[in-house]
Amino acid sequence: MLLSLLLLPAAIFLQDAPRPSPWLLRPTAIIQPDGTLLEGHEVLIQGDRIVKVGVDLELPDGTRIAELSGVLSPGFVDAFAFLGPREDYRPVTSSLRTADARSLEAKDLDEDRLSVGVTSFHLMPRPTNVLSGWGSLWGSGQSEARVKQSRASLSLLPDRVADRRLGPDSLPGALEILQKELPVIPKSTHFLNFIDTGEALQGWRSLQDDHAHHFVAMDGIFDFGGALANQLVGLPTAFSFLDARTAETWRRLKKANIQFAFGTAQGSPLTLRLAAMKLSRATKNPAFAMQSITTHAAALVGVSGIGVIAPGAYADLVLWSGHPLDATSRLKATMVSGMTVYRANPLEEK
Amino acid sequence: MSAQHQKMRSSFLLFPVLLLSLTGFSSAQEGSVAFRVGTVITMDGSTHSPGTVVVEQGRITAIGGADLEIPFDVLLKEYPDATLFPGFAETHTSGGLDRANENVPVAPFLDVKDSIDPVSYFFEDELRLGTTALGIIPGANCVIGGRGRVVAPAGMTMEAMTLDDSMGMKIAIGPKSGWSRSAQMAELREAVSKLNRDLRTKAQDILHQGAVKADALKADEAGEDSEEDGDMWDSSGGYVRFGEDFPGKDLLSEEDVDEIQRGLVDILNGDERLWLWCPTATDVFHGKTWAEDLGLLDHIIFVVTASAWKAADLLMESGRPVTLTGSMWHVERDPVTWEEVRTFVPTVFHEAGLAFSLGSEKSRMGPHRLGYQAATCIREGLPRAVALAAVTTNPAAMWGMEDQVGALKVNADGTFVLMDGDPLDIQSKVLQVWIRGSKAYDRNTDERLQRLLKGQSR
Amino acid sequence: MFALLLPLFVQDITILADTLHLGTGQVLSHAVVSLENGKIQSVMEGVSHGFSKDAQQPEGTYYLPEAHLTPGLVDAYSFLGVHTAGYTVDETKESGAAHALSLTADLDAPGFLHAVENGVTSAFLSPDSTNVFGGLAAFVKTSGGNPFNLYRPALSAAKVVNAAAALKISLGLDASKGNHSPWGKPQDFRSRRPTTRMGTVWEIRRQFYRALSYKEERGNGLADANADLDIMLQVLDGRLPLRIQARRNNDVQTALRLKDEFQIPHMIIEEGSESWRAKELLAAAGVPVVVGPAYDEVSRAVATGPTLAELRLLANPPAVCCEGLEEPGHEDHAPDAHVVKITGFAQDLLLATTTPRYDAAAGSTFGRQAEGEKATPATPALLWKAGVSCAIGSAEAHDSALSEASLIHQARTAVQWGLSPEQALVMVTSKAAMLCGQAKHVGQVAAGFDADLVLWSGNPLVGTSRPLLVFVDGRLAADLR
Amino acid sequence: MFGMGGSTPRILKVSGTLAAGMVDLWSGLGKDLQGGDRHAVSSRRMKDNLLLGTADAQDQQLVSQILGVRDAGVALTYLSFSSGGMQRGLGVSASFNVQNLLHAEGAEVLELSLPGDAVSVHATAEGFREIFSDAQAWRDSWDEYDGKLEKYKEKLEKYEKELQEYLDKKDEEKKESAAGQESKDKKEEKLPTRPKPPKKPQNKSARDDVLAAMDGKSLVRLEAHSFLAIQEAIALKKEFGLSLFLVGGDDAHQLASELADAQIPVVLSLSTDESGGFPEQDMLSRWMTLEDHGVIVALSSGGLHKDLLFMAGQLIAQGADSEEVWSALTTIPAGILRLSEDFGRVRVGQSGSLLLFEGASPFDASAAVRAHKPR
Repeated sequence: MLLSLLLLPAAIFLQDAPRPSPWLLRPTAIIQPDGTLLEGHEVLIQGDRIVKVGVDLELPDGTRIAELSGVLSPGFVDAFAFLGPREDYRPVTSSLRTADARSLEAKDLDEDRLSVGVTSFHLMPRPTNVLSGWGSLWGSGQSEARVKQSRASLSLLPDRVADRRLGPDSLPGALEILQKELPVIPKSTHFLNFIDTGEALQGWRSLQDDHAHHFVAMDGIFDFGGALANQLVGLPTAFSFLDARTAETWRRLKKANIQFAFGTAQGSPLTLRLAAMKLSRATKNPAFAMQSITTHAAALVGVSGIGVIAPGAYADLVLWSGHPLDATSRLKATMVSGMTVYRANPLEEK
Repeated sequence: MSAQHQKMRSSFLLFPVLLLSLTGFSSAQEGSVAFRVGTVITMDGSTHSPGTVVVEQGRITAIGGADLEIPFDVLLKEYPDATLFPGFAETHTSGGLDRANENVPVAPFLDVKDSIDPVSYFFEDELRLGTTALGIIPGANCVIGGRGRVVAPAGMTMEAMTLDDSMGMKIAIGPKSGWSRSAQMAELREAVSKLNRDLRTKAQDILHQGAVKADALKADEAGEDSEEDGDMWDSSGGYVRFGEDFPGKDLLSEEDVDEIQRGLVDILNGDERLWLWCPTATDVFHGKTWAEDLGLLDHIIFVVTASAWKAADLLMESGRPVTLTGSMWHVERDPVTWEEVRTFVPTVFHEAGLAFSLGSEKSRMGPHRLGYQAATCIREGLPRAVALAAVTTNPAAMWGMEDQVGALKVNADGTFVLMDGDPLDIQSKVLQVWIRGSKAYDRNTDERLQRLLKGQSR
Repeated sequence: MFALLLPLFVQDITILADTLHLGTGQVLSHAVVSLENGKIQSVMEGVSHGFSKDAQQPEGTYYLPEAHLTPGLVDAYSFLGVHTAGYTVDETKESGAAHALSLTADLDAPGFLHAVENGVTSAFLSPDSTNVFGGLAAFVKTSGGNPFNLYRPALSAAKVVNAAAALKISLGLDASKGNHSPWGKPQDFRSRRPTTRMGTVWEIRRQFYRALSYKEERGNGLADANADLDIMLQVLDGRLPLRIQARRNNDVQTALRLKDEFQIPHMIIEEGSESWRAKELLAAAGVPVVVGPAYDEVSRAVATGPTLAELRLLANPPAVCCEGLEEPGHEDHAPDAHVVKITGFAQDLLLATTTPRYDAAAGSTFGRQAEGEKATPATPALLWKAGVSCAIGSAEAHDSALSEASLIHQARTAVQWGLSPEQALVMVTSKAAMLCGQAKHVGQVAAGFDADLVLWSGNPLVGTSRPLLVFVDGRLAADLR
Repeated sequence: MFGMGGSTPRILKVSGTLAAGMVDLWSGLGKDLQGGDRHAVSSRRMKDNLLLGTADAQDQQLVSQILGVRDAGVALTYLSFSSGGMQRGLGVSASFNVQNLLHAEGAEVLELSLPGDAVSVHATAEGFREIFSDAQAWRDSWDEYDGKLEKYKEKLEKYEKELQEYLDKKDEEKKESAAGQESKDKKEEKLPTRPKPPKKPQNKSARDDVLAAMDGKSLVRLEAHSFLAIQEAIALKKEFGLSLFLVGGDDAHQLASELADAQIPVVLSLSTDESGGFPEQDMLSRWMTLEDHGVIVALSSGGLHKDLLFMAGQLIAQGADSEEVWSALTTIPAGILRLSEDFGRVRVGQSGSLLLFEGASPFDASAAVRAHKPR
C-alpha cells in the first residue's frame, strides 16, 4: 500500500526535530560515490545514517516520503582546515589535539560552511611546528567531534617551521628532529606531511620511516608532482587560480594518476566548490572534480562514512537546484547527520 | 672615484709635475715605424701573409706583402710569427666612468668627457685584451642620458684619448628602473613638447624686440645699441630647423635656447647620432615609432639586448644598424612548461641580413670579451668574416669613422694590435698595441701582468 | 637549440674518435671506445675504419670527423642544486657534521641540465659555508636520476653516487656571519661564538677534542652514539676526506696547522683564492687544492697594485723644485737651481705609501668578495709549477643558462694564464675525480671506468669548440649536433 | 563554421554552442602589465605598455596569466592603470591577437578615480573641477587671446600712426635746423612705445586628453564606490558634459534615478577581494534596482579575471535571468566602449574571438569550454 505522497511545495524538508522514523528522499537525481549523476534513485535515511540507496526500495512502515526537486549531493568534505591562531611555539607538540581546542560557540560560525554545502571539515593544527599534533573531524554546526584523533600533522615547510629562538632553522634541522622523534611515536599514527619543495619530499624518503602518511602540497606541486604518482595528495584551494600553467599542471597530475583532495587551509569554505569547478574545467572530468571534494577528501581524513551517498554513511546531504559543479545551480537545503540544519530562503520570483 | 684612489691621486699633486710632457703616450715626436709580420689582417678585404704595414706621422701610408719597400727613414720591426690586426672596437659601453648615469632623467646637457678617468683599470684591461677603440656613453637608467665620445684606451688625459667627440646622444626607450614604459614614453613626449612651447615664446619675444629696434633705427635715434640681444641683426639665427614653422623660428640662435635644452634641439634637428636603448622587442617597436614620428629614423642606432631578437624583422625594416650588448643567448621559458628555449641571437640577426656589432658587458663570471664573443659566433655557425666585422668594422661604421679606425687602410690611424696567434683564439696573447703611431702597450713591460704570472708578491 | 635524446634502455655503444684524450694527459689518435651496460668495456687505438662523414652509421655507433673525445668533465667544487642562501645548512648549531647534503640538495635544479650541455657529467656538491661544519658533501652524476618535476624529461635529474663524499669545514668570515655576542641583541640561537676568525678555528678544535674524548668513552662503553662525532672520527681515521674552505693566505696556513695538530690523513683545500701565496707550504705538506672559478679581468684579480701609468711614474719620478718651501723671499732664484731627484729610499717610501686601491673582487658569495683580494686567474698554473696537485671547480657557474663561465671555460682561462692545455684537461677530469674520491670510477677513458664521455667539435680547450654528444653512464644525455 | 584564414574557409564541425567572447571592463591585467611604477605621470598611455612578444625569461608568468584570461572566454579586456593619483593616464582596451598577446582596440580612455573616504572625496572632486576648468580656461584663453590680438593690432596701427607723425615732425625739425632756425619751443617728443604682442597660452600635454574628453571625443572612466563619490561624479558629468562611465559603484543603486537621467552606464564587479571569487549577497538586488531605473549596467570580473564565467553563474543561481547576465557580459560592455560592431555578438564582420562550449550554458563547469580565435 502506498503511503500518501506528500508533495511538498518548493521541496522543503520537513521539520527538523530528530525522530527515529525513517525518511525516504526522492530527488530528481543523486551524485554517486564516483561523482557521476544518477536519475531516479531514492535515499532512505534513519536517524543520522543512510540506510538504503536504490530504486523503488521496500520501505519499513512509518516511512515518510519527501519528493525533492533538485539534485541530492553528498555534503562536501574540507580535507584540511587550520585551527585558528598559532597555539604553541615549541618545535615538537605532538600531543596537542584540535578536538580539545575548538571552542563551543565556534559551531555557530559554521553557518558559512553550511550555506555553501560543506557538511564536514577536518580541523588540523597549523603546520608551524615540525610535529604540531592531532587533527579531528567535525560535522558542520555540531558541538561534538565525530573523530577525536584523525591525522597527525608533520611539517617540512622551512619558512613556517623556522624559529629564531628555538630552531630549527632549515630543512636539515627539521629532518634531524624527525630522526629523533619518529621512532618513539606509536606505529598506528597516520601523518599528513605538509611540504612545498622536492627536497622536503626527498629528505622525508631518506628517513625510511614506516608510519602511514599522505602528502599535502602547500606549494610548488609542479616541482615534485612527478614523484607522487598513484597517490592521494592534498592541495590548498588558495592555489587554484586558473592560469595556463596551473591548468596544465593539474592535467599532468591527473595523467600521473594522482588523486586530488582539496582543503581550504586558512581560506573561506566558498573556495572549495570553486576549486572543484576549476578542476573540472581544466581536466574536462566533472566526476574526478566531484571526488576531489567528497570521496578523496574523506580518504585523506581516513573516514569512510562521509562525502558519499551509500548505505551506512552519515546522512550528510545537500539539495541543489542542478549539478553542484554548474555555477548556476543554487543550494536549497543542507542536512547534517539526518537533521536539516540550513535552508536557503526561497527564491523571490523575479 | 673610490676614496682610496682619490687619496692616491692627491699624493701626486704634492709634486707639481707636468704629466703630459714627460711620460705622455702620444710623445712629442709622432713616430714613424714599419712592421713586417707573419700575417696582416686588414679587415679591408685583404689578408697578407707575410705582410708589411708602414706608419708615418701616426697614419698608415702603405700596406703590402713581404716585398713592400720601406722608406729609408722608417724604423722596421720584424715579427715573423706574429699577427697584425686592427684591434677590437667596443661599440657602446659606460665603462671607465665613475657612475653611469645622473639621476636627472632628461639630461641632454651631460657629456662623458667630464667623467672619463684615464687612469682607471678599465682602460688598462681593455688595452691588455687588444681593444683599440671604445664608444663611452652614459648608461641606460635615464630618459636622455647625455653625449658619448669615442676614445682610445691609452693616454694620460681625456683629450689625448679622444678619437671622435661626436659619437652621439644616449636616449632610453627601455624604462628607467622602477618606471613603467608608459611613464618613460610620457616623459620623453613631455620633454619634446615643453621644448616646442619654450621656443615659440622665445621667438615671439625676439620678433617684438626686433621690431622695436627697427622702429628706433628708422627714427635714427642714437640710443645705446644694447648688445645683449641684437638678434635682429646678427645672422646667427636659423639654429632651430626641426618641426613645422612658427613666426620668428629662423631668428632663434644658439644663445637664445637655454643650455639645458640645447642638446634636445640638436637631437631634434638631426645633428646628433642617437643611440636608442631598446632592450626588448617591445622597446624596439616603440623606439622605432617614436623616431619615425619625429623624422629621426635615419639618425638612430638600436642598442638592444638578446631579448630583442623577436623584433629582427622590425629592425631589418628600419634599415638601421644594431649593436647587441650583453649576452648573445636569449633564454625564454615556455609560459606553461617552463622549458628553456635558447636562441643564439647573432644567427637570427645574420639570417635577417642585419649589420650588427657586439658589445661585451662588464660581467664578473662570463668571458664577455669581444674576442671570445666573436669566437663563439663562429662556434655557432656564423661565417668568420661576419664575426670579425661585428667587433671591428661594424662599430667603426656606426661611429661614422670607417676610414679612421676598425680597419687597416691607407691614411687610416696607425692603430693596430700585434698578437702571437689568431685574434679569435682564446689562447693567443696581445704582444703590443700601437695607437696612432705610438706604442701604447707592450707585454714585456706590463709590470703588473708579469708580477701576476710569476706570482711574486709585491 | 638543443634536444635531449634519451634512449631509456642502455644498449651497447661504440664511439670512434679521430683524437681521444684519456684524461691523464695522454692523447691517442683514431681510437675506438666500446661501452657496455654503463661501463667502458674497451679502448683500442689505431684501428682503421671505413666510415666517412655521411656514411650511414649502424645503430649505436657514433663517428664525427675531427671530433675530440674526452672523459666527462668532473666539477670538483660545485654548488649545483645547493641553495647557497643557507637553506641546506641548519644554523641552529655551528657543527652539523652529520647533515647530508644528498638529502637536501635539489636534484631537479635546471643547473644540472646546463652542466650536461657544457660537458660536465659528474659533480662534487659542496655544502654552503654559512656553518663552521657544513656537513657531508655529495658526489653526483649530472644526469640519469628520475626527476620529481612534472615538466622534466625522464632521466634528466641528477643521481647521487656517494652521499658522504667528504666532511665540509669552512674557515674565514663566512661561518661567523650573522652570529652576535649575547649582549644588546634579542636572545636567539645566533647569540653565540664564533664571531671572528679565531672563534671559527676554536670551534673546529673544540669539536675535534670532543670527538677524541668521545672515542675513548665509546671504547669503554660510557657514551651513547652521537652521529656528528662519528663523522668526525671517520675523518680522523682517514676513512672520510676533509674538505676545508680556505680563501686567504693565513686561512690556508691555519688549515695546514690543523692537519698537523690532529694528524688528519686526507685534507683538501677548497676555493683557495690566495693559496698560490702559500704554494711551497702546500707542496711540502702534500695537501691538494680545488680552485674556485677565476675572475676574467686582471684588474679585479690583482687590485692591489697601482695602474701601469702610475707604476711608470713611480719608477722614474720627475725632479722636484724646492719652490717656496724655504723661508720667504726665496722665490727669485732660477726654477731648477737645485732640484731634488727622488731616488732610493724616497722612491720606496713613495711606493709603500701609495695604498693599493681596493676594488671589491666580485665573487658571487659574500665571503669570496671580502676575501678574494689577492686572487689571480693564474693560481692553477702557479700551484702546478710548485708541485701542488690541483683541480678546478666552477662553483655556481652553471646555475644560469646564460653564463658561459662553465667548467671548460675555467680550464681555458687557466690555460690563458700559463697552464699547459694537457694539464688543464687533467685538472677537470682525472685529477678532479681523484680529489673527489672517485679516482677508479670517473675522469678517465679506460676499461672498467663509468661510461662518461664527451665528444667535442674540436680541441675542447680552443674557444671555438663545443660539446656535441654527452654520455652519462653509457646513456646519451645530450645530443647538441 | 569558422573562416580559418586563407581563401576557402575550412569547415570545422564542432558540437556545442557558439557565442561571442566576453568583454571584461575591469580586469587586473592592466596592473600586471604596468608593473611597479613609482612615477605616475598623468599623461601616461597604457598603449605603451602593450607587449609585442614576451620581453624575457621573467615574463612567462605574465604570459601565462594572459593565456589564462583568454582561456576563461574573455575576448576583449579593458586595461586600466592601477594607481597613481587622481588623473592616472590614458587606458586602452585590448583583444588577444594571434600570438595570444594583447592588441590595442578602439580609442583611448581618460582614467580618473575618486577616493572612498568622505573627507577627501570632495577635495578630489574640486581638484577635477580645477583640471577641467583650467583646460576650459586654457581653451577660452585662446578666444581671449584672439580678443587681445585684435586689441594689439589696433594699438599697433595707432602706434604706427604716432610713429609716422613723430618721424614726420622729426624730418621737419631736421629741415628747420638745417635751415639754421632755432625752434625754441621744440617740445621734447618721445619715441612712442611699441605695444607688446599678447602671450600665447601655455599648454600641458595632459590637457589635450582632458579637452578631448570634454568634447565627448574620448570616453572617461571614473572609478567611484561611495555614495558621495558617485554624487560628485554625476555633478562632474553634468558640469563638463563628459561621456563618462562609472566603475565600481557599490552604492550606485542608491542613486539609480540620478544615474539614469544622467545616462551614466555603471560597471559592477562580480567579485570583491574578500569573497575570493563569489559575488556579494546583495549584488543581484543592487543590479536589479539599477536595471529597473533604466541604468545601463555591465558586469565585470573586478580583477579576478579568470573566474568570470563561474561568478556570473552564481548570479544566475541567485535568480538572475541568464540572457540578461550574458548580454551584461558581452553586448553591453562592448557598447559602453563603443566597440559593439567588433565585439559582443556573433555576426558577419565581427573581429573578436568566439567562445565554443559543450552543453547548453557556458556557466556549467561540468562542461568543457574552448576559446577559438577566427583571425
